[in-house]
Amino acid sequence: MYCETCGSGYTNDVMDHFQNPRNSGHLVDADGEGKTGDPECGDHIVISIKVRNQRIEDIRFLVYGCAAAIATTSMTTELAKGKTLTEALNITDDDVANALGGLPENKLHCSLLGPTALKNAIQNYYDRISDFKKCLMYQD
Amino acid sequence: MRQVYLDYSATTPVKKEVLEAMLPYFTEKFGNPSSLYGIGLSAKSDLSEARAKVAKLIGTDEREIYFTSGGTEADNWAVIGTARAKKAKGNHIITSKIEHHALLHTCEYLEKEGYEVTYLDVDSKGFINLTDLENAITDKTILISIMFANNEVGTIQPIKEIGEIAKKHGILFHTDAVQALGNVPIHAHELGIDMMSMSAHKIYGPKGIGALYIRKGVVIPNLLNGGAQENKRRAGTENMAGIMGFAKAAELAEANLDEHIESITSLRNYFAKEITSKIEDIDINGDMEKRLPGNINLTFNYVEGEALLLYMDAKGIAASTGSACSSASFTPSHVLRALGLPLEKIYSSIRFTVGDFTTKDDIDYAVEEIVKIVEKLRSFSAFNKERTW
Amino acid sequence: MRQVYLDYSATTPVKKEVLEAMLPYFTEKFGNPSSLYGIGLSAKSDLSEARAKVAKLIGTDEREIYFTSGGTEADNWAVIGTARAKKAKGNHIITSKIEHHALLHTCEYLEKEGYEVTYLDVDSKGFINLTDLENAITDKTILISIMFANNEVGTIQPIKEIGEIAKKHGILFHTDAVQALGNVPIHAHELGIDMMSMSAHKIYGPKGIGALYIRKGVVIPNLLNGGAQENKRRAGTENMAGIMGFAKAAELAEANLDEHIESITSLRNYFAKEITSKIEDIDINGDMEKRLPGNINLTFNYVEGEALLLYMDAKGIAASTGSACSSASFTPSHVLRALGLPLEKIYSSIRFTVGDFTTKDDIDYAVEEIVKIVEKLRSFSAFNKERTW
Ligand SMILES: Cc1ncc(COP(=O)(O)O)c(C=O)c1O
Ligand SMILES: Cc1ncc(COP(=O)(O)O)c(C=O)c1O
Ligand code: FES
Ligand code: FES
Repeated sequence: MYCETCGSGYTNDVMDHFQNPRNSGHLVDADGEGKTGDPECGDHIVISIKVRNQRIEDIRFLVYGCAAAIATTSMTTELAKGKTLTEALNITDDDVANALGGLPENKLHCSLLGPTALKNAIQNYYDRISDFKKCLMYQD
Repeated sequence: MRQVYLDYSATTPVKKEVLEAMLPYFTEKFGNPSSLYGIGLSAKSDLSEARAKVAKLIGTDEREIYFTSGGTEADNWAVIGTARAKKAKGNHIITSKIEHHALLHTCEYLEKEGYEVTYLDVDSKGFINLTDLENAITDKTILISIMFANNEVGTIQPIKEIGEIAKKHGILFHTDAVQALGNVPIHAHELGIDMMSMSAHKIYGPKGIGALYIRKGVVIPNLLNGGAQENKRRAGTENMAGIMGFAKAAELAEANLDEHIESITSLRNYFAKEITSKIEDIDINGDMEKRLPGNINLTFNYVEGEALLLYMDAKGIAASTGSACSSASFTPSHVLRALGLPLEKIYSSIRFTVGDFTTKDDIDYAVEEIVKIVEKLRSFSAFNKERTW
Repeated sequence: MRQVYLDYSATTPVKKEVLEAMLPYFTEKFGNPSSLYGIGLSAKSDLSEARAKVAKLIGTDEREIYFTSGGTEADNWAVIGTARAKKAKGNHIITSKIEHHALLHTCEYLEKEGYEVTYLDVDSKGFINLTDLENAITDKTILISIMFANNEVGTIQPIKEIGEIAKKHGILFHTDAVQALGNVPIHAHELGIDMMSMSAHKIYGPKGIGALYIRKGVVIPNLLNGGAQENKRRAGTENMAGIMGFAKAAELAEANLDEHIESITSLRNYFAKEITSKIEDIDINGDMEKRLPGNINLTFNYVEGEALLLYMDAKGIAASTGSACSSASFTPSHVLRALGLPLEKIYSSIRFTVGDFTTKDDIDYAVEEIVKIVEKLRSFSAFNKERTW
């Protein structure tokens, strides 16, 4: 299905992650939640994370998007799971695309969705703990 | 794996009888119809019979049929030809926002040359408004080009009324009937159509052959210049096998039109009923009365179309997000946009078209699989009834 | 009755292997290559392989091949496209007096719009003069279009030299290679060709499919507007069966080019030798060295060509007075006129072309019958050596 010449079609890894997405769903007791969307193609993503000792202990995603959006987000969660927050923040769109063996030219932008939502989720985690700290300080 | 093809609007397989009608023209009967010897002359007379069969399907004279390389060439020829022919009269063309790209991009090409084009709005079902049409006419208007039936939502326009308006104002009327041909009764003369585009591969004929009907008396310059073929109006050695295939397909379509419409309509309605009763939150786009018999266009809310198509493909089910030629480009359908659908609904919409080889079993299999797929995709969708953006 | 086809320049029968390569695309593999599901995607990758095969025959990159509905469309596209693209630079086109009508009538069409066209003379063998060509160039010249090999007299032009002149002056160079393809080694890049027209039905492929080679970097607007096919440069659902047939024909031509040229040349020479030795007062038109291998063009003095053709047809022998597309119009060949033949010789001239299915036996039969026919016609001709007009 994937054409080396023009880069059209999807690799087997993309198709695998698309058809068997890893870590799909939503964590109801998440420590952080991040969203992102691409207004051009209408794709949207929500990533929720559970954090223990500065590590991503659990991660889930929801997606409204094309095959590439589903596969790249699935791969993002695989790459992020078990990583420290700093390591997770360093995951790039290229990392995701490479881990899937490449993406068609017109689908490269999809690989940005996962890392962006992940960053937003980590940011949200930090926002929450600083709020929590603020809250504790206030009580002091 | 089971294969269920539900994309007859994109293209159709060639019917057995059609292929049989074509085969001799590749080998024994390979003569050039312009040649003066035996196999040339017999090709020439076969060509004239073929023309008569296509003419019969649309109720015209055979001398009004000009074979082209397909619907796209017919659209380009009608619009560019009229633009050149009527230059002295005016530079204004009226069309609609939901035409095929073959029409829209031809209009855009002419706009760059200084022609002015009015793209009529359509209502939420896809119909143009006849008062809008009449209001858009100026004394510079040289052409009204409104498609007979839309390729994405199947809406059938009020062609007869448009023909009357065109006639009243002395303006040429072209219609792209690529999707309507063989699916709707068409009598071009009675409907007041001056030019009409057709394509064989939508009616179980081969790809790469079509025709433009040009009413007697309408004069437009050639799009393809060269030899004296097609009564000197369309040059190029005739695609004899393609033409014979088109003619056979037209003959079959004409002979079985009523049954075809009846059986296709009932299959389509069965599919629509089944799928909307088994999956909640589906919208039907377009009109259910004035609609192409095989077409249904559905919005699967909260599920993205491309993902849905690929999951369906993995189960052997073929359908598409819109017109085939733009499906690879991921631009949201200009047709659904014109119907007023918001982006997220456009991206969740799929066109299904049933055809002569579709069975009730096919539909049952497709519905069963689609139910499971939609369930799965919705289980991890970023959207649902409660969770909107 | 025995059938001897000696008009391979008009059109060729489709070879068995070619037809076999086409057949699946009418039925099982009928998918639209723009579709995203299985049968669409596999059509897309087959399309890319087909493109590569055509590219290989002419020594170009596959991305430089754009499929069209035939040689006529390719000619129209190259000339009209260049005219539109280079409007700002100039309005002058150089071509020759012996081009195919697809080229000449396209030029005439542009002349009506205000373009200026120089039609170069040719010498008595049909060659253009390179000094004439260079002298004709002005700073308004935007295109040189000279056919690779002529369809009536077979003369092969000095393409490489023309390419060099075009390059030196920064002018685009198009060549109509419809007759040369598969009959002459062609390396478009090395020959400095910017655009080249091809047609499948002259090389044992189907009618209604051809291609325009457009060198990378050359930009001309589309002739057919619409869908995103052919890298957005030629709209219309791809004629998949036709394309696969063209590709197979190109593959066969490429693999057997040397043998084909050798065997066809020797058959043609045998025919020429036999007929000129058995019938007196025959002239050979064109050049015997730089000539299409299968072509011979003969003037049967004192005998009218159409009568000769019809007598031949009655014996199952097919040949023609000139290009097929004008043979029905009885206008004297513009090519023979350009070579300087007087009218009475033009009306007495016949083109014979042998091809891959011609046998020595066919030639013997044809010669035997033609000898009798010419004898008979001359016996009551108004003209002879003594009795001229
Ligand atoms: C409405 C409409 N017009 C024109 C075309 C173009 O026809 P073709 O593919 O024969 O060029 C199509 C289908 O592709 C169509 O659906
Ligand atoms: C030299 C030449 N150019 C162009 C054409 C036109 O090609 P087609 O018949 O494929 O349109 C022909 C033959 O018909 C030809 O011999
Ligand atoms: S070159 Fe790969 S599918 Fe087109
Ligand atoms: S198409 Fe835009 S995210 Fe996939």
